[in-house]
Amino acid sequence: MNIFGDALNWIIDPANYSGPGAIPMRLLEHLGFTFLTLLVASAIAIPFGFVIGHTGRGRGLAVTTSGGLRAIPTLGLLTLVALWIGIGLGAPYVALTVLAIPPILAGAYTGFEAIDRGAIDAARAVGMSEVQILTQVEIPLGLPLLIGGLRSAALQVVATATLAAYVADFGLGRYLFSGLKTRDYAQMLGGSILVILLALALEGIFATIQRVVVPRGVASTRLLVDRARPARPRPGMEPAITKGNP
Amino acid sequence: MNWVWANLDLIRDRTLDHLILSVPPIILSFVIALPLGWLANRYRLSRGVILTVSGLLYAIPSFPMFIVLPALVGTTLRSPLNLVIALTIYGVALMVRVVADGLASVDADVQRSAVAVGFSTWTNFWQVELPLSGPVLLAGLRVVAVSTVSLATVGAVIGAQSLGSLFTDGFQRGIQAEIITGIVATVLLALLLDGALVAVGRLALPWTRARKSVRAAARLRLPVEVTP
Amino acid sequence: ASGDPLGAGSTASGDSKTLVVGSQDYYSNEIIAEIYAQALEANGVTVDRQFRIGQREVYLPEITGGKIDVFPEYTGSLLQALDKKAAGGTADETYAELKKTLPSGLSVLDQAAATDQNSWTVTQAFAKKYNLTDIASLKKVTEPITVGGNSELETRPYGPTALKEKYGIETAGFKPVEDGGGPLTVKALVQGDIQLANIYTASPNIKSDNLVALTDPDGLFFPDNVVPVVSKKVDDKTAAVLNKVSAALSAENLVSLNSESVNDQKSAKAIAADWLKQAALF
Amino acid sequence: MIEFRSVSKQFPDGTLAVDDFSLTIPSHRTTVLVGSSGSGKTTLLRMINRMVDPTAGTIEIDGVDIASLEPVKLRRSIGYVMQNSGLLPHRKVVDNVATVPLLRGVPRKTARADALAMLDTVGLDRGLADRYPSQLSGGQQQRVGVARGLAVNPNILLMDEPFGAVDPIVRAELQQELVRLQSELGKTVVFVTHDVDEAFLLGDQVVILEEGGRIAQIGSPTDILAHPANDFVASFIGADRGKRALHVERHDGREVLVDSDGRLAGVLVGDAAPGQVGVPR
Amino acid sequence: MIEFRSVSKQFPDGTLAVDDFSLTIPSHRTTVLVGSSGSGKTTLLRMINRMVDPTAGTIEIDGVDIASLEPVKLRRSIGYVMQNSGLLPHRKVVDNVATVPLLRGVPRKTARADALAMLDTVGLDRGLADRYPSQLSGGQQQRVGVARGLAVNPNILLMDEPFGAVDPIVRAELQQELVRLQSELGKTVVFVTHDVDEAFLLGDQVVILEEGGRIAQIGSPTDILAHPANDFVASFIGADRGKRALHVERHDGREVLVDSDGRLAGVLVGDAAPGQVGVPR
Ligand SMILES: Nc1ncnc2c1ncn2[C@@H]1O[C@H](COP(=O)(O)OP(=O)(O)OP(=O)(O)O)[C@@H](O)[C@H]1O
Ligand SMILES: Nc1ncnc2c1ncn2[C@@H]1O[C@H](COP(=O)(O)OP(=O)(O)OP(=O)(O)O)[C@@H](O)[C@H]1O
Ligand SMILES: [Mg+2]
Ligand SMILES: [Mg+2]
Repeated sequence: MNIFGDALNWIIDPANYSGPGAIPMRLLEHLGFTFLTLLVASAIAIPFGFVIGHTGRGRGLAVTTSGGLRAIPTLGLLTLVALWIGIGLGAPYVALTVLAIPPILAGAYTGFEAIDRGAIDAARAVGMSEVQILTQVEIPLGLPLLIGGLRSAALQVVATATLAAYVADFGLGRYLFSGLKTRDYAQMLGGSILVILLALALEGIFATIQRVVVPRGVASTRLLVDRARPARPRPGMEPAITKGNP
Repeated sequence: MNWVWANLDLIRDRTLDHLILSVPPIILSFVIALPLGWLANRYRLSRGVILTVSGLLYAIPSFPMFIVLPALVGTTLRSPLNLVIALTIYGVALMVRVVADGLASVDADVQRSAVAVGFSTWTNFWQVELPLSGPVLLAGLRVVAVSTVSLATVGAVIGAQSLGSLFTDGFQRGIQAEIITGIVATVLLALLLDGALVAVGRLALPWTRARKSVRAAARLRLPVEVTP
Repeated sequence: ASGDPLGAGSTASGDSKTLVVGSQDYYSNEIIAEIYAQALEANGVTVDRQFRIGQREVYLPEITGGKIDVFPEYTGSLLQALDKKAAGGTADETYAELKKTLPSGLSVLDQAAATDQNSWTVTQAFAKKYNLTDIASLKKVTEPITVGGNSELETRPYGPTALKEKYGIETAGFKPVEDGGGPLTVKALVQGDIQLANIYTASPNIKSDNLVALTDPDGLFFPDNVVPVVSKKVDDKTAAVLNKVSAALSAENLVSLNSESVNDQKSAKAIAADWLKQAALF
Repeated sequence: MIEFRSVSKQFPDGTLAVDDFSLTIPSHRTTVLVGSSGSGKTTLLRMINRMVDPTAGTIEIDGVDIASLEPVKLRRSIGYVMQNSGLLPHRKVVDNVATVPLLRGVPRKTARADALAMLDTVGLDRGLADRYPSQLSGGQQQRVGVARGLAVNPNILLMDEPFGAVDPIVRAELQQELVRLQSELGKTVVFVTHDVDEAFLLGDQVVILEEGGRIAQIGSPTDILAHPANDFVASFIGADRGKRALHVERHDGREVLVDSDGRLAGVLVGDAAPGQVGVPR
Repeated sequence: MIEFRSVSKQFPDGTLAVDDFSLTIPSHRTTVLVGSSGSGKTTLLRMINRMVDPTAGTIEIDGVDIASLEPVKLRRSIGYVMQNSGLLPHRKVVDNVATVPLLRGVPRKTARADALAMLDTVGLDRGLADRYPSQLSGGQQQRVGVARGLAVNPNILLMDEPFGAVDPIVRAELQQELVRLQSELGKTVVFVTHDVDEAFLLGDQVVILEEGGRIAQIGSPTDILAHPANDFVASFIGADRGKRALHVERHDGREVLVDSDGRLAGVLVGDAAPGQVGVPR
């Protein structure tokens, strides 16, 4: 595939690293856009997720809503909002925030739901106030799944943020559009590869955060469980006996 | 609303186009993800590789995917097959992890007892692991269905007719009603497929309903009151 | 063949009795294609409509590959797409050059008077303020001019660079709006996000949004007259039908057809039928 | 002293979990509520620390109506131990034990030192202090649960089937440990179980409950065993299954005790003093 | 007859779960393996149906070395019942019972009819046949587990702590039921438990295991109870905790039996016939 070779050449071509629209600047724009989108989506989705997870109420509604939000075609929303508010970053922000909300919301409420009810009940029984239960029990225990939600939201936003270039001189999507329209496929593919690399980097970062925020005690449970089921039992193979001697 | 009434057959045609584009990828991604997820669940090494690669597939922006794919698989740009393949790739990317997690979620005791009474690896997979991971698979499939329906609209940009055509056309002509119709119809179609999957799930996984009632009862057992 | 991702495949029909009529993924082009189709049907030709086949990069390989028999095109744009170094000129010169450039197996029939070409467009207020009439008069503008249009405009021979080199007009920046001079571009112009935009002359927005398309006496833009591109399957009798349509299609016609689509939200089918009836060609 | 006066609890869904229940729980003694599943034991217990508020009647602790007390504060003054320990999985053992003192504002250092001492009290090695609950065995977790319950030096200790989930051998150990602890500490313990053996071993006062928290019999274990108040009690304590009706059989020249199901219960050792081993070596 | 000949099992991680174990398990009798957690009971049991293959030694069933048999086929010919029943949650009760016959190719209709009959055998109402396991109580689930184990009419029935997870009352019922069943069917039962009482009730032959599958004592329940082979056995069967050393105390004019911990064990009823209630009403 020589166009892939061309694309790599395009990426390492020093000419693309200076002047307006240089690769580093586009990368930064893209990253900043992704970050801000996640921030706004989190500000909306996390409180809702907390409430749903905490009270156990409204889950059905949340599932349906986030299903519905997931179904909204980003391109359609982008053009519609752009028609209302004009060119610039406003419309991409709206469209991508809508895209980012469902995974974050799901992460938030599953995170809270997954917490052992017994632990919360016990916390209340020993005299924690509702606020203390939230901050000392629910948030630390729910965080890993919440970060997981943010992680998949980040992945989607990075990939889809290319659409921002439809209505603004912005981000890595510029390479895709101008490459497409001028049939400069090296540029278009190169831009895509950059997007994928950026997504890869974000994946790595979020995976690390996720590992760090898993409370130690919970992490070790998982380790124990993992070790306890090394493989599925197979004929002629050793059984997976779950009883460990702690 | 006027625009909708005046263009009912257009909406119907695009909805059908859309269904034809989005249903095969949903089914295909399930079928393809099954062995991959099984591999990922079974061996530690393959797990890392398969899950990372499939995660990355999801990071490919849809636009260039649609453009580059024909070069790789030799279809025409405009061919619906092209779009079906692209959507399948996204679906597989989502579904592989779900399958791996679903298989991992099957109670180890149950599996062990199945082996103990004489299930072979093959029958164990089809008769025990697969049905028992059903609820997780269904949940994943629902996400795949909804996002596939949504993504299929992007095909309009490269000339594959779908509900997405309503908003490229509406956009060019400045008819907001048409764009909104396109979005609403997409969402409805997604929810419809989602509902169909839930219904299929109810039929295919009858025991989950039984369990739910028990679990609800178990949850009630602890006298709870949120006293401030 | 896989070096070019846009290489032609094999989807169109090979049935000798039906003609495949295609169109761009653009409402105005679809209307013209629909007119062709209805005209052909009125004359006993079976038509297979394959409309809205994306942009030129998608459909051009299919036309050159002989998968589509009739396709409404625009002389200048098609010429440039086929030959980056084309000379262009007046409408007739462009038409003649296009005929020579077309790959074998393809031909163009008569061109219509209707044109839908690129233009440099400003708002009426802006035009009044600086007394703008033609492109060269942009030099009089004292405020910074931000240009808007599809991203490829930036590098096109009539783009901002040409303005500077040919007329010494300084532009202040380029804002890409990827809708091909559509409603977003118009909105940006009206809102003052951009001062100068590339908008098609047949766009009904020029009238409805009080815009002024600056005249182009020097032929900066290639003329873009509407012309059917046809394959060998189109015989003389059929060609005569299309030529009759082209002869009747005036520039004003095209604007009003577009306006019916945009402002009255009529479907291409209805617009085409009405026009054919009015023109009483068959 | 804890007093239930005509207490009822109807849940919002209509379930009448406790119906007109009255009971006096003496201080410094262990009172065991025993009854089958759904008889309202947990509900009764959780009314004492206001995890559940009664829909009728009043509950007094040392003469004070608890409805007048602030729930969170009340709870911090009462020890609570539940099945599956209810430990916070993300906190180390020592921090779990120190939870309530910390909530009460005890300085971190003091709280931790006290917590370590409390581990000694419940017979846990201090070396386990820095582990997480998931790294302990079920029995060890329950000990930590008890330590947490005792950490604020409460007058009252509520225990809801605390040993229900551990295996029989560990369970026996924990029961012995509790007997020892209680003999030292003399708390007012309210203990819930559905295991009659456990109730008889631990309870100074045993309350046998039927559906809806109705009291079938109150008394000391021997009272109840010797004089079951009615068929329900007799059946509940296993008298009618013959489990408690032992007779002597001779095997290999030794007298063994066998219940009426034929199950070996032990050997008869005349008047052996408690704690003395009566089995020949 | 099942024979273990110098069987050892070392797991890949180095754990020596079973070390040079030899035992003869007689046919048509119940042999109970009893020992504390980790003593290798499960490992031994699972070697019989080749869920685990020994690293040394051989196991023979009726003179045939099982290493020469096809594992899947072998398993289908041996009943297996485990804790938490191990039922397939997605199959109705009747289909669970019919699992192995169906795997063996018995026609669906026959298998289901047989399964229904088997429900009768284990004392389950046929009305439960169309429920899912999750809709049954723990005790009912275990009965289904037993029914499934018996469905192929196996000569050998392996039971791994089958009643470990149900509450004491139901547990007693299930034990009685098993005694009754076994008296009718006379299978070769190998039963694993860590509950000594259960072992003594069910076992014709009881094998007390130490760490690594070392045999501390083999014998009939009365043998073991009357003559514990060593301190370990004495301690394990509770003799040294005084749990089995009962003496008579008088309460309210009634003789009650008390163990050396002061726990009430029952009342003495002279020579009451088994099954007769010995407690005054
Ligand atoms: N939050 C609630 N809402 C409705 N009903 C409840 C609630 N909590 C408990 N109940 C019902 O109240 C009754 C008594 O419940 P409770 O938990 O006190 O019983 P229990 O004796 O503790 O049982 P177990 O031995 O199973 O723990 C049961 O019928 C139960 O189903
Ligand atoms: N797959 C395995 N890999 C490594 N070690 C194992 C494995 N299975 C069991 N063991 C170890 O072998 C020993 C015996 O285990 P086994 O399960 O047979 O004991 P058990 O007597 O059944 O105990 P329990 O009463 O807890 O069920 C234990 O130390 C256990 O940790
Ligand atoms: Mg309870
Ligand atoms: Mg075991």
